[in-house]
Amino acid sequence: MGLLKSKSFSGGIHPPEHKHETEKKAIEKCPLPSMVIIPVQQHIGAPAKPVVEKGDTVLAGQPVCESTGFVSVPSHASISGTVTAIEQRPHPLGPGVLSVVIESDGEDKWVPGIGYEENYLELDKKEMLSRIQAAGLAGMGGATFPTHVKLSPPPDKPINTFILNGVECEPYLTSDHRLMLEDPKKILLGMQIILHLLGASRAVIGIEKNKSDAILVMQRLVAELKLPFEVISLKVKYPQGAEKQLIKAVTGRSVPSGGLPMDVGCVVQNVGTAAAVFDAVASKRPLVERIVTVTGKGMNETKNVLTRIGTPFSFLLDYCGGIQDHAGKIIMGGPMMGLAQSSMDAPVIKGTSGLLVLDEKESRRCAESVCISCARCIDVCPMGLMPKLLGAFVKNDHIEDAKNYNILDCIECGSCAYVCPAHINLVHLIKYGKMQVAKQIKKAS
Amino acid sequence: MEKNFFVSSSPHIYDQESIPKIMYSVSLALLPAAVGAVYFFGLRALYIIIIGIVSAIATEGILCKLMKKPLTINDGSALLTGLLLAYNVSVQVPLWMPAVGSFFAIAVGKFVFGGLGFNPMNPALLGRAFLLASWPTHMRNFTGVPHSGKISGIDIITSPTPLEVLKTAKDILQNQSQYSIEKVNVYKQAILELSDSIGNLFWGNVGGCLGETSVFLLLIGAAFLMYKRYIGWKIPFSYIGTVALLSWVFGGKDGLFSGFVLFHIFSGGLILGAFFMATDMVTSPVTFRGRIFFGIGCGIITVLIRQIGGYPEGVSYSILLMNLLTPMLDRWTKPRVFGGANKK
Amino acid sequence: MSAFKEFSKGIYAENPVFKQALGLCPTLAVSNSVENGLGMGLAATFVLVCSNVIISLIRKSVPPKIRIPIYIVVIATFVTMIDLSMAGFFPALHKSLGIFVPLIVVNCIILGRAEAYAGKNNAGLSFLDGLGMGIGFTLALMLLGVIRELLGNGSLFGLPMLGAHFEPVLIMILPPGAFLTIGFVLGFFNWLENRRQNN
Amino acid sequence: MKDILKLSSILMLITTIAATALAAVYSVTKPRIELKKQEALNAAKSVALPGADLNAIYDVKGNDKVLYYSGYMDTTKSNLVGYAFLTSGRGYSSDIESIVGVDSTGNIIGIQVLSQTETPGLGTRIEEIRYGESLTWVQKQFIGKSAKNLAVDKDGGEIQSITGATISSRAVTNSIVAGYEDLLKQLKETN
Amino acid sequence: MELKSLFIISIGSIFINNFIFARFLGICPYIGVSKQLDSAVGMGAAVTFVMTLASTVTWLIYNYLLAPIEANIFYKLFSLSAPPDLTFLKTIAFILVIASLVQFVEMVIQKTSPALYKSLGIYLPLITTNCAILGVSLLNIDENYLFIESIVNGLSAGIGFTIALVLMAGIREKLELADVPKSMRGIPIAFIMAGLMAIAFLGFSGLKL
Ligand SMILES: Cc1cc2nc3c(=O)[nH]c(=O)nc-3n(C[C@H](O)[C@H](O)[C@H](O)COP(=O)(O)O)c2cc1C
Ligand SMILES: Cc1cc2nc3c(=O)[nH]c(=O)nc-3n(C[C@H](O)[C@H](O)[C@H](O)COP(=O)(O)O)c2cc1C
Ligand SMILES: Cc1cc2nc3c(=O)[nH]c(=O)nc-3n(C[C@H](O)[C@H](O)[C@H](O)COP(=O)(O)O)c2cc1C
Ligand SMILES: Cc1cc2nc3c(=O)[nH]c(=O)nc-3n(C[C@H](O)[C@H](O)[C@H](O)CO)c2cc1C
Ligand code: SF4
Ligand code: SF4
Ligand code: SF4
Ligand code: SF4
Ligand code: FES
Repeated sequence: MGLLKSKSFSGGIHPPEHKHETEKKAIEKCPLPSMVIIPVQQHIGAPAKPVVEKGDTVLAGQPVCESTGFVSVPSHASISGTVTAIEQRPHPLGPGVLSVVIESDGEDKWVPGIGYEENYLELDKKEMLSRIQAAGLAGMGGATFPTHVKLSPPPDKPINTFILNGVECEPYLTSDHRLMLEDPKKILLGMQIILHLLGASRAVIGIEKNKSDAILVMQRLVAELKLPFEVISLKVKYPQGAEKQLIKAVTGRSVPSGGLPMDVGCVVQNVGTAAAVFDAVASKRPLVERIVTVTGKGMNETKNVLTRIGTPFSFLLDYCGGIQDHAGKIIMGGPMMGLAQSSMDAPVIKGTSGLLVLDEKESRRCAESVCISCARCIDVCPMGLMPKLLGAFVKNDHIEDAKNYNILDCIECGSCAYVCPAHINLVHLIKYGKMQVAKQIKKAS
Repeated sequence: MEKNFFVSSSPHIYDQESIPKIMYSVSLALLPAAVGAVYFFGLRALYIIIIGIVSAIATEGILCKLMKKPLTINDGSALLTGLLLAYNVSVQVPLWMPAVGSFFAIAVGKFVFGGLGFNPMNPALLGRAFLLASWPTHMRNFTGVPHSGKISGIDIITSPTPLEVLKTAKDILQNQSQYSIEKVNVYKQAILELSDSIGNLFWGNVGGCLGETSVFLLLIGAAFLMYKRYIGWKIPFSYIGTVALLSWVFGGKDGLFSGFVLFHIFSGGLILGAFFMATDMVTSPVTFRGRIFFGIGCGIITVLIRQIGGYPEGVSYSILLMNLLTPMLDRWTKPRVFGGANKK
Repeated sequence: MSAFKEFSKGIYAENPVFKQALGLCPTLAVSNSVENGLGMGLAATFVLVCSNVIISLIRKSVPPKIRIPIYIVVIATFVTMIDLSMAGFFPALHKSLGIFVPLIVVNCIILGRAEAYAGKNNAGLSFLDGLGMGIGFTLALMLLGVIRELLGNGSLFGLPMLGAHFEPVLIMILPPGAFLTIGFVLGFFNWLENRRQNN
Repeated sequence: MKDILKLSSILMLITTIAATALAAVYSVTKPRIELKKQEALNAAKSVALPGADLNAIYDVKGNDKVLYYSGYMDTTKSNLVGYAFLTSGRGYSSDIESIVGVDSTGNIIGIQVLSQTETPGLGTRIEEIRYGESLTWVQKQFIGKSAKNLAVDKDGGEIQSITGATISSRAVTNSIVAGYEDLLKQLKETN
Repeated sequence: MELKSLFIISIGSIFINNFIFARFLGICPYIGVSKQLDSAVGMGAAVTFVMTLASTVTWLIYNYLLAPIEANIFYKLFSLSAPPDLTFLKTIAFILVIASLVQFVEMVIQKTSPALYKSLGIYLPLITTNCAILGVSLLNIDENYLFIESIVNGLSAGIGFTIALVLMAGIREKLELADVPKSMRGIPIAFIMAGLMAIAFLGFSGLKL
């Protein structure tokens, strides 16, 4: 392992950052929406079960659905008011998902029992984890994996390194950046809890070089609080924030194909998750709000907004001056991995880091032509795959070949499709191929 | 009013490249050499280039129409193939030859495989090899006089190209007893002059195919393409490096390690081939190591054919032969998947 | 009627070269001129007809286990006969066909017909089958020969056809020309077939 | 075991029949083949030594190998026409073998290529008779020239090589020179 | 017999007079078994093996049983007046020997190495009637090769065949993903490809070793 390589990974791309639109904009608090939609599934794992009924009145922070297993988390009412419906509602990730709809009473009354407890660090580990689960924490870096699961690694997989993911390599998004600037202490204290839970010896905060102010703030505060954390500045390259690439950059270890970070003794959490862990453990505060970057050429105003989970996109967009007439595409998340929305009715969920509105011109993709084997996609793939071949295999229904060429290792980062001069939508093909492979595997077992 | 938003799979942003942009840039990069060709060989060079291009584009267009396929003549690849084909013939070929060559390149070299992106071998070089095998007399007629009047770049011999002079000289000097004294002396002199003619080789004032003579003009284009990252360093450098090494070792008339490296690099179609033809994306490997091996393979075959082949020209055949190996190279050099040994 | 069919099927519908892709090596090797093609075709036809007839005559007394070796011996016998006769009577042709005359022994068509037809049918039909297949093979060779010799040498049967200004496409009589020609001819027949099916 | 015995005897029987049939055919064709070979050689000899009586062309042998032929006008062996020798040179893709006749002063009086498998249309043109002519390229180029200092034009000689087939042309030319030198040596030794 | 001449024979048979691209021998398996790389490698290995073996055995048969030379066994055995000329049995003898050889090899492999049998064995019956095998045996005789030269020639011809087959298989697997016109798919495009490969192999023609 060369020394120079230690701070990054191989492959990757440099899309225009578009961070300047919002990176200097302080987080604004969004007014309460008149209605929120809380989907029972906002995380990877088993969906939660509703525990309220239509007509019930609920308080902010009150669970509206409960977890149905270990890999599952509850969701909470994010405002006080009346449950007006429990039905299929649009969801950012796709068609209807069972959701609890709450009409606001405008008072924002909270459940009792939330509040800072001085000696939270003395709590039992078990209690900490159950508080984290009860608070409904699912990773806020986008993948929304239940946090308490990640933080209770099996005994045969000791964790020695914890990495705080402050990379935010997706273009446009600045919510993590702002959080690091405006509430660094919460993040670090959350990180302290996580470290305590994992028993890891090394704690690293990874931040891309382009957020030098955040690096500075973090370094200063770490020193001030005398915490044993390293702050590492990373090369600006997409997808630096992807878990495996981040671990590689920080520790030099490669998560094995098909494996998990814990296989190499690492756990990665997003800065937002760390802050939420602090709230959950120290104040028993459930996860009912998050920071969303609203940005893009199609917006009238761009902002970083602290908003309640369940807030319909339309409300949030209106708060930012509404979309422009020539808006063409609304994306939940960043432009590289985010999901295009067919309507503005879906709500903000725990994993919503941004809303990006592109104008019509940006939204159009030139027609696809044929692959000329330029190998750009291969050069940039951070997973060492051959996207060109995967795409061709999927197109020609050679699913077995696709599997042998490790299609399942694709992290869907989009780098390949970004660089393809033939405008082939490789990620779409690969996603479809992965589904076919999964089907095949299922059939086989 | 409901607005319909675009919905598509991620990613939602792209860089600004496109296939036509790449193809036209490569054509642009070849433009200086075209100007050079006209300067050195006269207007006939221009006719040949135009005929090559027009025939390539017309073939593609007509075949698209006949096969009821979307018209692809605007993607610039047919233009490039026609241009490169024209660069690969001597200025003295009859004017129908570039037309036939382009036709073969596009129709047989590319179209029967499904068109752009699917052809396993370099179409322009196939066109050239087809012409060479069909009408070798015309193809090897290098008596077209370049601007300065020195075909081989040296005074005393009016024989074809510098490489050919070298080849004949080697033959003659190795079997001196069979030839007359004057003959041997002329070629001894020729060898000496060849070493001094590097300047001519560099600027392109020698006999040869239209587009291959001027190292200088070709390098301008190559530099532009490298800057734009349309061609990488791996194939050209490993190719030229291998030729340099091997011709230093084996290329000399005084035994091992006496080859005159610069001469071998600057003569023949090496620069054109290494930068513009071996790098054709469709027909070269896609992996890092694959490209290095590809270049090395081209280099070895080039020197082999130059040294002991039937003619003093190895570049086109070496690239074609390595094209055949491309799928295997890609297979053998599959990139290492992140965090895993390759399955299978 | 059916006898005619047994004969004619080999010529187009089941042409050994174009429809069954058999006997490819001699097809490619000797189709560089019409004359070679014709000579080779007739030699193969002779072997095909004779071996078909003999095999169908002895088919009932041949133990199945050593069927193939016996067929091979029969075929090889006729091949050697034609080989020797050609050497005696047409030395020039014999020379230009080279080892492809003895190689008729392993020509997939001949053993193929022995197995698929002569081993199961009576001598009369086997004769017709062999003749039809042989003629089909000969015609295929000649078709390729015509294309290749005309383009590659500007001549047919050695007689100049295309005038003094025609510059022969040398590659057509070189190995690549053989592959390319048969490739395109096969493609053309496929195309005809596809068109017929579509109508 | 019995089975195998039975099968092999059947096979043996068939093979024997076949071998017998072939032997019969061979006995008929062998003389013909020999004859044809002889005819071809004779034809070549008379091309190489025009004017010599076929019956008066004698093999001069050494170590059981024909070294050269000497040809006379008639069987009285009084009027020497010249000598013919076989020679071969490495062409483009084959060894080009030819028979060359020279008179006593070393002038070539006849020549014929006996075997070569050069590229059709290129190297094979050494044997080709151009449309409207009666001599092959080799005959046109070499007859009447001295077999001594021969060289193709590319090598500064007067033999016009076939364009696109210099290698084949050179092979023939150089093989004549070498063959002639050899002949002179043999002549010295045998006489 | 110098090493150099063996080297020349070897390079000649692999590249210059490649069995597929220049001699047109073994075309049927070349077109038939080049669709997949795995089977191409298996076939290539089987052919190479049998070619080498056949070259060896047929050379011995020819020179000790058939040829009218002093070494002829019958000549010595029966103290004939002159060596018998049995060359007219060449074809029949060779093909029978090859056929039994293949059978024998198949049996041996099956008995000794089931794994090898699984990968090679299935190709063996296919090559009995492959003209490349008989072809190389006949060529060895035509070219007057000595014993070792024949073996080297057989081995090299097999290697040349394998190279051609493997290259083709690699390309054809890629062509599976290509948009080849309907009428040209399958065998026609394989022939076109073979033609283009033969064009590239012209580069080796005329090599002077
Ligand atoms: C099916 C599945 C099971 C997982 N199991 C665990 C686990 O047991 N322990 C853990 O620490 N993380 C686990 N993860 C979380 C991953 O390590 C990772 O953090 C998550 O997939 C999000 O990563 P990403 O945003 O880079 O895609 C799991 C993820 C998935 C999808
Ligand atoms: C291509 C790609 C880019 C990512 N970029 C980031 C990022 O910039 N910041 C981040 O926190 N997580 C990012 N993630 C998610 C991380 O892989 C990982 O899931 C997350 O850091 C785990 O923390 P969480 O469970 O707290 O969300 C990215 C994932 C992928 C696949
Ligand atoms: C397919 C092919 C076949 C060739 N066959 C011959 C040949 O039979 N005889 C020959 O002398 N040169 C042959 N050549 C070699 C070239 O024609 C070579 O350039 C030529 O011999 C050089 O002579 P020139 O100076 O007359 O052009 C062949 C070349 C190719 C591409
Ligand atoms: C860098 C580069 C080099 C190219 N070289 C060739 C070439 O040598 N011959 C050719 O026919 N096309 C060439 N092309 C054009 C194109 O790739 C070619 O037409 C395809 O091979 C046809 O499918 C080149 C394109 C690029 C981008
Ligand atoms: S989307 Fe998948 S295949 Fe494409 S670059 Fe990312 S990891 Fe590689
Ligand atoms: S980037 Fe696109 S065109 Fe280039 S190799 Fe990959 S898929 Fe093909
Ligand atoms: S879903 Fe995928 S495979 Fe199907 S047509 Fe669309 S891009 Fe092609
Ligand atoms: S085809 Fe691909 S993008 Fe579309 S729904 Fe299926 S997995 Fe998602
Ligand atoms: S004819 Fe040669 S392998 Fe079938």
